[in-house]
Amino acid sequence: MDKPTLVLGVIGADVHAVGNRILDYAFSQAGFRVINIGVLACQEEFIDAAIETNAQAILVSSLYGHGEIDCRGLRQKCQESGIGSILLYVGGNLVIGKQDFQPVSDRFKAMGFDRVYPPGTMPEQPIADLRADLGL
Amino acid sequence: MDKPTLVLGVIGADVHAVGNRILDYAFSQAGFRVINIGVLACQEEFIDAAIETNAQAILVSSLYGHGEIDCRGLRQKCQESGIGSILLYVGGNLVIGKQDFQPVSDRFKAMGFDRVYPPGTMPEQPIADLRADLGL
Amino acid sequence: MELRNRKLDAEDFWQERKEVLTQWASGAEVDFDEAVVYQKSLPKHKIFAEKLKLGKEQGLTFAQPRAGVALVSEHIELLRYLQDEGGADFLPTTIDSYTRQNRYAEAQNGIGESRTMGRSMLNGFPAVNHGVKACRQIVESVQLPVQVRHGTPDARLLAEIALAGGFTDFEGGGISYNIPYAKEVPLETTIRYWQYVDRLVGLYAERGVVINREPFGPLTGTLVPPCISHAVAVIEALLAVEQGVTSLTLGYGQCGNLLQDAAAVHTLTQLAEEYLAKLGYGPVMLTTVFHQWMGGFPQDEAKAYGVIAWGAATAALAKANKVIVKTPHEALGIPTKEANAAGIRATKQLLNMLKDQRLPRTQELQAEEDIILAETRAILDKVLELGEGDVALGAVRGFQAGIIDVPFAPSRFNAGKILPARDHSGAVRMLDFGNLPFNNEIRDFHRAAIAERGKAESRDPSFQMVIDDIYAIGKGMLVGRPR
Amino acid sequence: MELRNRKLDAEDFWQERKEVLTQWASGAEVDFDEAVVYQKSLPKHKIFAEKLKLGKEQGLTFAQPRAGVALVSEHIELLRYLQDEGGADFLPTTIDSYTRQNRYAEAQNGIGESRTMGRSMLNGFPAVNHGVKACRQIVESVQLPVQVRHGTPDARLLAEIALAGGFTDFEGGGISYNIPYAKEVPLETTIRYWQYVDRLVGLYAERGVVINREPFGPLTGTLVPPCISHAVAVIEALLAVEQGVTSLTLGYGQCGNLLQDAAAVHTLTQLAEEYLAKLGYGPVMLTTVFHQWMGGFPQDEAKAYGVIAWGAATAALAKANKVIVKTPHEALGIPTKEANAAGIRATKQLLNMLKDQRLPRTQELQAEEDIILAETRAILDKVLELGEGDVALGAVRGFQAGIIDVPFAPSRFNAGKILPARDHSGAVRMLDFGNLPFNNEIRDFHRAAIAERGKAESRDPSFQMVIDDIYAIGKGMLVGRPR
Ligand code: B12
Ligand code: B12
Repeated sequence: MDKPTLVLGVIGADVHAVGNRILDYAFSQAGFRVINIGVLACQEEFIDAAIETNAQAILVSSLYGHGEIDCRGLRQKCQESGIGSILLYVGGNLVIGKQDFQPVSDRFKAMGFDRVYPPGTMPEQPIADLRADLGL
Repeated sequence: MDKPTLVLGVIGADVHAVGNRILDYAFSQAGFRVINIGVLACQEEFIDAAIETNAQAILVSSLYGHGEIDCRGLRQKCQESGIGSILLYVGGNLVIGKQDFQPVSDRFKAMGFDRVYPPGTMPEQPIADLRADLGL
Repeated sequence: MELRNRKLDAEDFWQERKEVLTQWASGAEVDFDEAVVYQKSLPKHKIFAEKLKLGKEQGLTFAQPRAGVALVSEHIELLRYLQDEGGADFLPTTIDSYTRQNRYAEAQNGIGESRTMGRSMLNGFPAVNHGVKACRQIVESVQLPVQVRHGTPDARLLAEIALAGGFTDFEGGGISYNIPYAKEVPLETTIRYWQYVDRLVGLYAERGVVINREPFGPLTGTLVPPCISHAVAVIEALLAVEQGVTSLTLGYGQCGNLLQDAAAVHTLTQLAEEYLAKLGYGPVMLTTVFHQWMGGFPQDEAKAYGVIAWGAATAALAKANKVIVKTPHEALGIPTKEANAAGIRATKQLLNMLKDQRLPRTQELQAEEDIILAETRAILDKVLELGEGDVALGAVRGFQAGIIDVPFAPSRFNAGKILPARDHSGAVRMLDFGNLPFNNEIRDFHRAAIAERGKAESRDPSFQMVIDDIYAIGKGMLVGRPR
Repeated sequence: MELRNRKLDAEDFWQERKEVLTQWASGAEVDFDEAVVYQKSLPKHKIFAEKLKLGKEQGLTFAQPRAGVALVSEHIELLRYLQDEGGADFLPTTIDSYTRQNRYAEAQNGIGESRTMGRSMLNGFPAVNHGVKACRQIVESVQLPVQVRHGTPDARLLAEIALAGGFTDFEGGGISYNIPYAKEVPLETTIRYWQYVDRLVGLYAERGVVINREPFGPLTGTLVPPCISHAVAVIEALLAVEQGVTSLTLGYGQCGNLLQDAAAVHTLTQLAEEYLAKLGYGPVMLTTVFHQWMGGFPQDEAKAYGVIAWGAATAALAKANKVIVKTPHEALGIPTKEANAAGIRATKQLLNMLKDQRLPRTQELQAEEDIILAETRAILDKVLELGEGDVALGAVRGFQAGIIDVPFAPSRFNAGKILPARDHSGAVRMLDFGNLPFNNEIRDFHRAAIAERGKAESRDPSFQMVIDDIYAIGKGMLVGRPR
């Protein structure tokens, strides 16, 4: 069986590269094919990469606080591009300031994300989740 | 005119001696006659010293947290001993734990103290107050 | 009977013990043989001396909070919280001030009031009133070694109950729990009381139960020069070992200048070993405990964290075996369990980050060590001379003569003549030597250090400088500069 | 036109300027002559360079927070709070990330959203959108010097507006605001943009207005070895001075090991002076800024205070001229003003307590300084060689060749080949040298240091070690020990 494929990137005008580098390494080690589009990635780049590589999931990072603005409409664009049901995960420091995580998670779920991760998530968690969601 | 006299001491099973030493020095420098009965002083010692020296004020310190228990009834004892209207000041870390000061102050005023001082009071404040209260 | 540093006579001890155990009802619960069995049943990870030894071998600095409330279940909840949420390495049981003065009736009253008011009306845990079983309940409810911390001039009954209760470490000493904690109790009396406590620990040791003993290093916590607290620590070590104590943690309270503090930690066990050997005692297990700044704290919690962290950093760099942790509530009142745990976590962050870093040995550090060594030896040698070779007698006569003198102590058996003040870099020096038996070299060193500061501040050294230093850390500085 | 480290031609500059000022409407507000008059009207205590000079003379370490929100009045309120409640010595205006990418339309959108939502939806202050008058309003509303802090590869318009707006210090540089902050922007381009900024500062200087410039020292903030950030700092100093900059603060991000960090601070201006002299530049005013740990923080606030305090202590002991302060909210999000002020107060407690203490000079410290000097010189000499004596060209070619290489940088113009890891005592060493031009002596030193750690951890050094180190401080340690 082919390795399951995921697209990884940091959205918007965000340049935080360290977590991205670690997620790349950890998901690769865990047996996934990682298409890493890196930092400063716009929604279109995520979608194009997913279509090109026939990916099963898109993992969006946002650290710098503009996550809410940057992520809006991503699910719609996926639908318009014909990959409407692709798994969408998002994590990092999604909003500005120290906020309760539950409402933040709810807001991002309402935007169409399947899973939303709080600051400081270690790779083990999303790796296990992705395996579960893909039925591996 | 004679120097105004005050009795200074630390009440109860309390041994905190540093603030007492500084208050002694500061009030003496400010022109008061200071009768310092030191730490581990019981209510009777305060009253006896005040009567003996014909003092105008009693300054009670309580640092260690048992102030509420230790200070109860002091005003009554003063009244019983015939110095019912002597000025009673109290200061230090009067209660156990970090508490709002206003209710603490109210409780001690209700016990009959004329002035109640929060933790970290510098000597300048009570010196000015005592001068005012004694009409100096 | 005149005081001597000599192992208490067995007959006398057991006689005295009967009387001690009747001081409060709970004394009846104590059964030495049964207590030895109980102590032996404790797992290794709950035994202070065992964990200290392990840490010493591995070069670790352990963190321990202070904590105690009036009621048993609340106290257990508190300790568990400090263990689980604070990440403490050792746990305390801090005793309330009535118990410390043997006022058990008032303590009982405080227990009652606490039940009524729904909050602790005592500033610690009244272990004597609660008794042996309650102590064991505590020990059994947590996973770490627990120590009794107090300030009790006459702690004989407290020790009986605490050790039978499964505590494996007991703080205090005949000097360190008198001079800063009492006003009218003669030193002879408390040294004699503590011979009892140490002898009790010795009896446990003879039965194979090692209880660690910890003289209270910081004394009044306020600008105590290292040589003073070191002299007291060494004397109490000598007194304890004579009674059969085999494991000792010697303490020192942070002064704030990194070099002086590191030098103090380094020289503490060195001096104890030196005098133990000199007086013919065999080797015992010695460790050090560093107390984060024990004087007035800043009220602002952020600033308090700064002070706490500096204490932690110094402990780690000086490689103390244990550090006693302050809390962000220090200036205001007994901390909530949350504030207490926060103090531990801030401390442990530093301990972990600095675990493998050490302060390089330098001339400056050596110089600080040398001066502490010279000063402490001067005091101790004079004490032994006054005591005609007997350190118990020497201690009493030494305090009488002001040969040892603790600044700001409430006791009238303390001369109270020396005046400490910081030098320009914040090290605690002496402005007035009182009767300390220092030679001219040492005196000149202190005078020069304080003169340098006076010059920098354009003022003559005086009591005002001392006052400024007392307030300084609370006001966000180390050296109390002119206002 | 090929890139050269040569003062921009006046004609070209003014030509380019016209174009820059049309990039956003607010550019029209800028009038250089009027701006010079405005800058000259500022009182001394609001001028960065003046206060830095004073502090340098007195051996002080100043504290400065980061802070910026979307709307003018909220931003002013924030700065006033940090001044009054935090006790900051210098104030910042941190610019939002859209502005940093010159996406002024999106920034405008963020301003709108912030008004609607009643909370800042931008992670900083969009100075270009708000324009010159708003900047002056800020400067006039506070009593301290204010600096623009950002991360903008093309900061030409931002600089025009900020300097006309009365800010007296401007952070950044052609390398330090490219490599960690951009992905696709060639280094030639940003160095050229920053020649413009430096030339603008030079023009102010020629008119008697000293604007301080501060290259961004920490780069990616994550395990950056001192020689890398020092090399970048020196290159940016050379580039700035060529354009007429007369006052520079060079930066370094804390790594966590006291000796390495102190050595880094000590060598930073030494190296800059050395290379400035070598390339024939006259003396300029050089100061240092130490950034409290710039990598991942612990989420727990008490632990965060520990990290903050250790940064403050190191800055004070190393005698940095300024320290940039983190907050107890660091791991979670942009801090509230309360958390920000608390970080400053904790920091200042330490700065004050350690003001008059210094780290003694030792062999160990000297050895750390020597290795940083040797490494940085190796890089810089190779850069100059590659650039045929021209440092601008050399920088571009050096990055191309991996002669300078920043770990974890997002830019594709950075080789990304070196791998840093901590040694046993937490100093940042190199696990993989990439193409760094190091001789065998230096390489052996690093290999030995990392091997020692590997041995202590019974594992072969690998990328896993690097990952463990990245997480370590966030998890309460310094060295990422095997889990
Ligand atoms: C030094 C110290 C000690 C030393 C005291 C040495 C000695 N013999 O003097 C030692 C180590 C022995 C000690 C012991 C204990 N301490 Co203590 N100690 C302190 C500490 C750190 C500083 C006190 C000090 O010297 N301050 C400097 C002087 C100059 O200030 P001051 O005492 O506050 O006095 C000034 C003002 O308050 C004011 N003032 C005081 N009284 C009065 C009265 C009047 C009328 C007026 C106008 C003004 C006034 O003027 C003074 C001069 O400016 C404080 C915490 C702090 N403040 O940081 C805790 C503190 C007072 N201690 C405390 C406790 C609980 C104890 C112990 C029970 C031990 C324990 N559980 O840890 C024992 C009690 C012993 C006993 N029986 O009393 C608590 C009290 C808690 C509470 N109220 O909720 C405190 C607040 C610490 C804490 N947060 O837990 N302590
Ligand atoms: C290092 C750092 C920087 C470096 C980045 C260097 C680089 N190019 O990578 C520099 C200094 C350049 C920088 C710049 C800025 N930063 Co920054 N930075 C940090 C810091 C300290 C650490 C980030 C890091 O590397 N962590 C280590 C890695 C391993 O963890 P991670 O990134 O969190 O990723 C892990 C998890 O979150 C998770 N994860 C991440 N994404 C995803 C996605 C999915 C799907 C899943 C499942 C999991 C997941 O897995 C990762 C691996 O465990 C954080 C604060 C912190 N965390 O302590 C601030 C922080 C992220 N930065 C912040 C800000 C605001 C900025 C700036 C705007 C500057 C400023 N105002 O101070 C600029 C923005 C630049 C830009 N345009 O993006 C804020 C964001 C605020 C917010 N969200 O409210 C933070 C939180 C600091 C703060 N409290 O203010 N920063």
